[in-house]
Amino acid sequence: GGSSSDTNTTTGASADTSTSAGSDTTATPVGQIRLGAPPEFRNRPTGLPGLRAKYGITDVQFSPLTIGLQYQALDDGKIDVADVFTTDGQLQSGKYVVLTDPRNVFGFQNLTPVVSTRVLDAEGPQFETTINDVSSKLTTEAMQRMNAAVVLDKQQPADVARAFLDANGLLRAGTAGAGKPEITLGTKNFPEQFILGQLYAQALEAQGYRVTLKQNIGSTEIADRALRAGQIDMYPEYIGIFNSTVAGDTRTFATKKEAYDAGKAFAERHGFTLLDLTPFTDTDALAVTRAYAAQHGLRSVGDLASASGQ
Amino acid sequence: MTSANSAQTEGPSPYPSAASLEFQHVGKRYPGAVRAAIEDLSFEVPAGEICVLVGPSGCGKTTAMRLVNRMIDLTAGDILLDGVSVTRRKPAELRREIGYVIQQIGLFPHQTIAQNIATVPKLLGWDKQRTTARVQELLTLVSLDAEMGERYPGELSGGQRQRVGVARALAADPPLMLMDEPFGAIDPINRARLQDELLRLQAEIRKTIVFVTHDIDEAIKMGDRIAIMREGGHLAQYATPDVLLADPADEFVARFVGADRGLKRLTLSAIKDIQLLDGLTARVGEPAAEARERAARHGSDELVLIDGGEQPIGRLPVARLDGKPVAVEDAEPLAATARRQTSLHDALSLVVADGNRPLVVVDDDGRLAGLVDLKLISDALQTRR
Amino acid sequence: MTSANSAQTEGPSPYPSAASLEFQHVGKRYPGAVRAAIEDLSFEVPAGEICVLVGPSGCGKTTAMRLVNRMIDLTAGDILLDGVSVTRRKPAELRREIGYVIQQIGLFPHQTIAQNIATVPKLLGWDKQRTTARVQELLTLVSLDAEMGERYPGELSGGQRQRVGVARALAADPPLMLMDEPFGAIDPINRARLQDELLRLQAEIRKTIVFVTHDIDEAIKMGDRIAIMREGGHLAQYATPDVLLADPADEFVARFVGADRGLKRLTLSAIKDIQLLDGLTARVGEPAAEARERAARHGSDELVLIDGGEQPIGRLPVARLDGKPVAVEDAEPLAATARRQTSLHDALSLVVADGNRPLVVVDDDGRLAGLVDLKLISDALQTRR
Amino acid sequence: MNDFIDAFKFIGDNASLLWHLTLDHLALAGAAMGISLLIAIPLGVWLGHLHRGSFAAINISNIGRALPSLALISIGVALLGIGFVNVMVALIVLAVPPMLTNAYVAIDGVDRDAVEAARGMGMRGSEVLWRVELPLALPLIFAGIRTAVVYVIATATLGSVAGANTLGNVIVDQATYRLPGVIGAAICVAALALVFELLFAGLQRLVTPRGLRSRRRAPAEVGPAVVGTAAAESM
Amino acid sequence: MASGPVIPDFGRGSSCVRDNGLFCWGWVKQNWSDTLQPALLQHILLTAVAVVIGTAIAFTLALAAHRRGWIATPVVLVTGLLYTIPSLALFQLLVPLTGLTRTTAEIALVSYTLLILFRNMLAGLSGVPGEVKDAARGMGMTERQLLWKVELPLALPAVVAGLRIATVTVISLATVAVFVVDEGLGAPIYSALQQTFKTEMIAAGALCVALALLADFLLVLLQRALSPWMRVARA
Ligand SMILES: Nc1ncnc2c1ncn2[C@@H]1O[C@H](COP(=O)(O)OP(=O)(O)OP(=O)(O)O)[C@@H](O)[C@H]1O
Ligand SMILES: Nc1ncnc2c1ncn2[C@@H]1O[C@H](COP(=O)(O)OP(=O)(O)OP(=O)(O)O)[C@@H](O)[C@H]1O
Ligand SMILES: [Mg+2]
Ligand SMILES: [Mg+2]
Repeated sequence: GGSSSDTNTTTGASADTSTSAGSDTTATPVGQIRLGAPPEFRNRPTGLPGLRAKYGITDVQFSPLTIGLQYQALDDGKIDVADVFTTDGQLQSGKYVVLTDPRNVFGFQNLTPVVSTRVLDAEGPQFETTINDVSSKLTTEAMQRMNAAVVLDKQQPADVARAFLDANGLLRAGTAGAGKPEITLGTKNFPEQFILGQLYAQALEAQGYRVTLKQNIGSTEIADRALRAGQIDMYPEYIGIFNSTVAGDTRTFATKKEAYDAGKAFAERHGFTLLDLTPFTDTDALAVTRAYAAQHGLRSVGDLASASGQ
Repeated sequence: MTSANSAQTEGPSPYPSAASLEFQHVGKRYPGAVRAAIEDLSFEVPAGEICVLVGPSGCGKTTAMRLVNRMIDLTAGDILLDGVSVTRRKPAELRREIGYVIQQIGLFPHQTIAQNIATVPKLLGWDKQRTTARVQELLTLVSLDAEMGERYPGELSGGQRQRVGVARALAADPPLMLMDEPFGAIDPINRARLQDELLRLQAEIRKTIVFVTHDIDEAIKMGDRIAIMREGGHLAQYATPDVLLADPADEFVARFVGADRGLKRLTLSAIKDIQLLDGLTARVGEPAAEARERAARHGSDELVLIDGGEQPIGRLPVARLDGKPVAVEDAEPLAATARRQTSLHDALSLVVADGNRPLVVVDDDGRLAGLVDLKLISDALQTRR
Repeated sequence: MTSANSAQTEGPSPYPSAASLEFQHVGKRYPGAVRAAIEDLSFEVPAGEICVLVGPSGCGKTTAMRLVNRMIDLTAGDILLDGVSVTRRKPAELRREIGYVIQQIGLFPHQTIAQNIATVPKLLGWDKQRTTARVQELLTLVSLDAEMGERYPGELSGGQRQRVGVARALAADPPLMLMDEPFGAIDPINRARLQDELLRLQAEIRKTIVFVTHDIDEAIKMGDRIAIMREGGHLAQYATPDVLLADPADEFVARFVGADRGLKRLTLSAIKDIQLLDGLTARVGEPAAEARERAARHGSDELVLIDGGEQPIGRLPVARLDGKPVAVEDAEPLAATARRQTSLHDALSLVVADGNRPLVVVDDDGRLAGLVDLKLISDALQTRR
Repeated sequence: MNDFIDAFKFIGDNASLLWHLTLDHLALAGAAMGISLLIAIPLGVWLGHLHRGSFAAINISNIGRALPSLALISIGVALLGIGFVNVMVALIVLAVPPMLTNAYVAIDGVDRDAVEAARGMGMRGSEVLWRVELPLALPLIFAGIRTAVVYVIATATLGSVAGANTLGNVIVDQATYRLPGVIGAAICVAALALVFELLFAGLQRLVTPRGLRSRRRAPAEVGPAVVGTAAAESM
Repeated sequence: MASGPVIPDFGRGSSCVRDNGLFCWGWVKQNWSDTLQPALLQHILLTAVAVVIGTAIAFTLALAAHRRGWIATPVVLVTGLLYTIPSLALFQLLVPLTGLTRTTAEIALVSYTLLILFRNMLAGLSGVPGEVKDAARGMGMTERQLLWKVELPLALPAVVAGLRIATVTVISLATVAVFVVDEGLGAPIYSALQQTFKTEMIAAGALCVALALLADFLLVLLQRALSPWMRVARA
């Protein structure tokens, strides 16, 4: 599965360092784990309950943080372990180690463009292809790098997207979109979404489609309402969130495919379509500082559990 | 006899318009009030006179006044302005034709003095230069320099504000002025000044003025006629100051005007209003016999010694007249002298202070005009019924 | 002779303490002011007397007063309280021993009348019941009923507040009271009432009082001594009201006390202060000859007819006395009668109003006390230098 | 509309979460208010007693209001890092001005005649302050406190974007709690603010000396004081 | 996968930006025209609209209350209630009714101006001395003339004072509007917060403060210009 390979790549980067770390320092035990995450992490299955169930991590001092502040908190030493997203640009800084999640607590959050089926038909097959071509290039590494460029280097999402599409030959001009109805593309309210919006929009425009981009329309629900209300024709959503929030289906899926199929099924019934998943998954993950990882010899969430004597 | 402030009703007036005012069985009960503030009030103010309403607090003075320009509406009777009922007029229009000065003045703090004065002319839609001309005229009238026009009320003294208040009320040359305790809030010294000023002004403009006060002395000083009111707007007496002081209608009025009403009455007239004693003089150098003989003829035991220029030198007791011709050193110096415009009140004061000896009166050029003695003064009081 | 408000300095006082006050070459220049508000002021107030500071606005009255209790500090000279320099005392302590009434009263709106009055006693740490006792005492003293004690200042009339202000200043029985235009803001009628009240009070408590006003009549009425001040705190004259009116030191004072100072002086004394004419009476039924003979003896052309009860019936012109015994119908009715406590000012008024004929004075029981004529009155003025 | 129904459902279901957040919320507000009181009231009273620094004292409240709470908190994050302390500091900065201004205006505005009389009767500076100025100024001072309390409780909500725990956590995290959650939390915050507003309104009436109750104080007067008093009584 | 993505160099930010320095001028210059300036303009627009509408409403209410006294109490109660609701909450409470639109933002902002403006306008109108009104009537002004020639001019200082407070308040609160519309200076502040990007927080925050202070200052000038007599009265 692409997703597992993705996780490997990330942690692979950290793995070698931690081996070296592990070789010369003997892991010292962690006391109570100071974990920072969005408030709801406390009660949602893909949060503390999951960690407790699958890794037996119980002794946690939990400090709720709004998204975006975890890295600051790690840097300030206010917390030891942060709940992050696997595609966060900050992870590119190399300051942090993402702990692998072999027991799959956090599920799958590969991205799928949600499109109103009606529009999809109107726009013709080329439309779908164009979008899927873009999606297929979006690996975790790529997404992290682009996020980093925007979040850390303050590059404009539009420029970043253009550069990426260009480098991957996705801007080659076409005429497929000529005369096709204009479509409205919405994105949710955080940087990764801005980038995605730009990626799809520019790729489409290159093919001659007329696209209006509505950035930052808000949370999943808002986006979902907007789509049903026809205010937007398409927006990029994460399969896990789609299932839980839009479809209200909170099962944990064994594989990425199961999750995707569940989502697709629901979508069909409600008049929209989920296009291909991206390689990258933007799941929650536990990250620690490189130093902390080295000190306690951490690679996976499991290590964390044992290191904290649990 | 004429009264000291009779100037108000003499000579040609530059202003044509002064209206007569008549209260006809006027009654006013405030909504929700148990008893009427004014029950049945009737009196008439001839055009061009000052009528002072005076009485204890709460007797209905302000009420009566505000009925005239319909700040409040009467509940009985009628009020005629130049024979026309005020109830027939639109309040706003009526008020523009009636000058109104309230105790707290109520200048507009956000407008310059000039703008304040120009209020009613503006309301009446006078054109610009007529208004400005009028404002200048009024400033001089109330003796404020034109420069003041640009100031704001906040920059004026209490007295100056009062004058502006009067000027503003006069702006449209109203035939009737209502003044509710216009000097109530001012200290005695400036108060007297403003009173004199208003009298001087009235001598010029000759308006019909209704003037409210609860100070009887102010009433006596200002009024051609005084309406003494008591609880419930009853008219205790309505008469000229002189009559009021001469014979008060009842106990209430008598107490209100004061035990010294006799002396107060004297403030109403001046030396010039009475016939002076003369002939009681001796010239320096004339034979003693002549002088003594002249004194005897007047049944007086002293003469006034005058010099060649008729200037009084001093008193000459007949006793001092021995054989020699009359000489300067025979005279005793004069304690005080009076002028023709000195009020009889002050004259009496001087006489009494000088042991009841006749008071020497001089003309403006300092020449002897005659003598005043106690008898003349009290006679004045007798004759003035 | 003694003055009408001499009561202030007679009889034993229930309150021991009254301090003498002395200004010694006092000077005060306000910081940043070009000229001194007070340049060189010296005068002395004997213990238990009322000293009135009077003068035009801005002459330094308030300043002089505030120097005493060190609300402001003097820049030259010294002020002695009972011979001790105030500069030697701590201001706060000094002020607790000096009653201070400011024009605006300045009651504490958040405290009841009782609490207001108790302020200084509390500061001095009096015990509870002594304080409450004192408060009751003071409420009666200024004639407010005890019930008032529980009210708040907001619930009192202006006049009542004034009294509370005085009571509060008196609370700790201070030997010295400072009163800055205490009645300045009150209408003439209530003002007179409060003045009389304060005089009555002073007759009891006999404090040393420094009283500021700019109304000369108030000064004359209230003061044992009057300090007339002019610009820059100069003392134009410092004397008893009588002397002040009798011979003003200069033109300024003369103008300030007014042209009718002679008459004003008469307000200072009452009929009881002078020797009345007697013997000028005729009894009903007595032989005409006797009466005529008695009149002739006094060189008078009329007598007062009295009945058996010594009650005056009327005037009896000698001319009316024919052969028959004196009869009631011979008498002319009396225009007016006076009582012993009538002031000479009012007496003169009555005499003059009655054509200078002698005024009949009766005792409280209505029996003839004697007669007052012009001569007696003006003699009173002569003798009082 | 049924969003609101869901909102109340949410409140019911998450009572304990909301309750804990409420406690955190109040802890934050309380801490900020406590410190602000210690700074603002003494300073304002002292300045007012001396009748000094009126310009500063009166205009500070407007400047204080000019500081956007969100901006302040974010700048706080930049300078102090995230969390309780930063937000508390921000809240203090916001709470001090209105209280300071009111305290100043209140004391400075005490009837000069009363103060004059007090001095004249031999009260020392401190006695004048305690026996006359403070009692008379108390209602207005309290108006300032009330203003600040409500303001702080309201603004604490934003604390959650800077890592402090408040009811705002729910409001700013729609992703998790969905719209009903957000609205539910909003309702709670509004209620909380209102409760305290009323509470302090009551207290204010309590501390008003009886002698003053009859004469009601105009909310704002023309003149420079307006900015002060109005400022004080608003927000 | 054979065709793994080619990842180009996206270009790096200045070192200051990369390690999130306190304040990076370079970034501000770079992003002025496409981030800060538009946000600033939007902010000004948001504020202006809110204040203008608020003034209109408050004015109408104030006039009504001035004529019929009883109106004042209910109005103060309602506007006071709106005022007490924390901005973050109010914005969210409106979402179900008016959605995530500019309208929502404006409604909330306007509702915050009402209390201040209404109270100051009314205070201004009822602050006109009785004797002045009496004199005006006595000189034959109609009620309408009295209102326009006397009462309103005299109320102006109080009104403008209210305007100052309202404007500054709105400028501050408009930042919170970001939770409903991605407009105004709140947007850069909030996104910076999410990325804990100090420069942007400080820059946007400072802009907001500056805007508020400037607006306040301009209104003071207006106040001066509109009430020349106040100066002399104070002098
Ligand atoms: N607006 C009003 N409503 C009810 N009663 C009133 C009103 N104005 C005056 N009164 C009552 O009418 C009576 C007369 O009042 P008015 O003001 O005319 O007396 P005044 O002679 O002017 O008293 P002052 O000398 O104190 O001005 C008083 O008893 C007063 O209480
Ligand atoms: N605090 C002050 N600072 C500077 N100058 C002052 C001060 N108080 C009074 N003056 C000046 O000192 C002089 C005397 O003032 P003071 O108040 O003693 O006069 P006053 O006789 O009490 O006047 P009024 O009768 O109006 O009360 C005046 O010229 C006044 O301007
Ligand atoms: Mg009246
Ligand atoms: Mg004075």
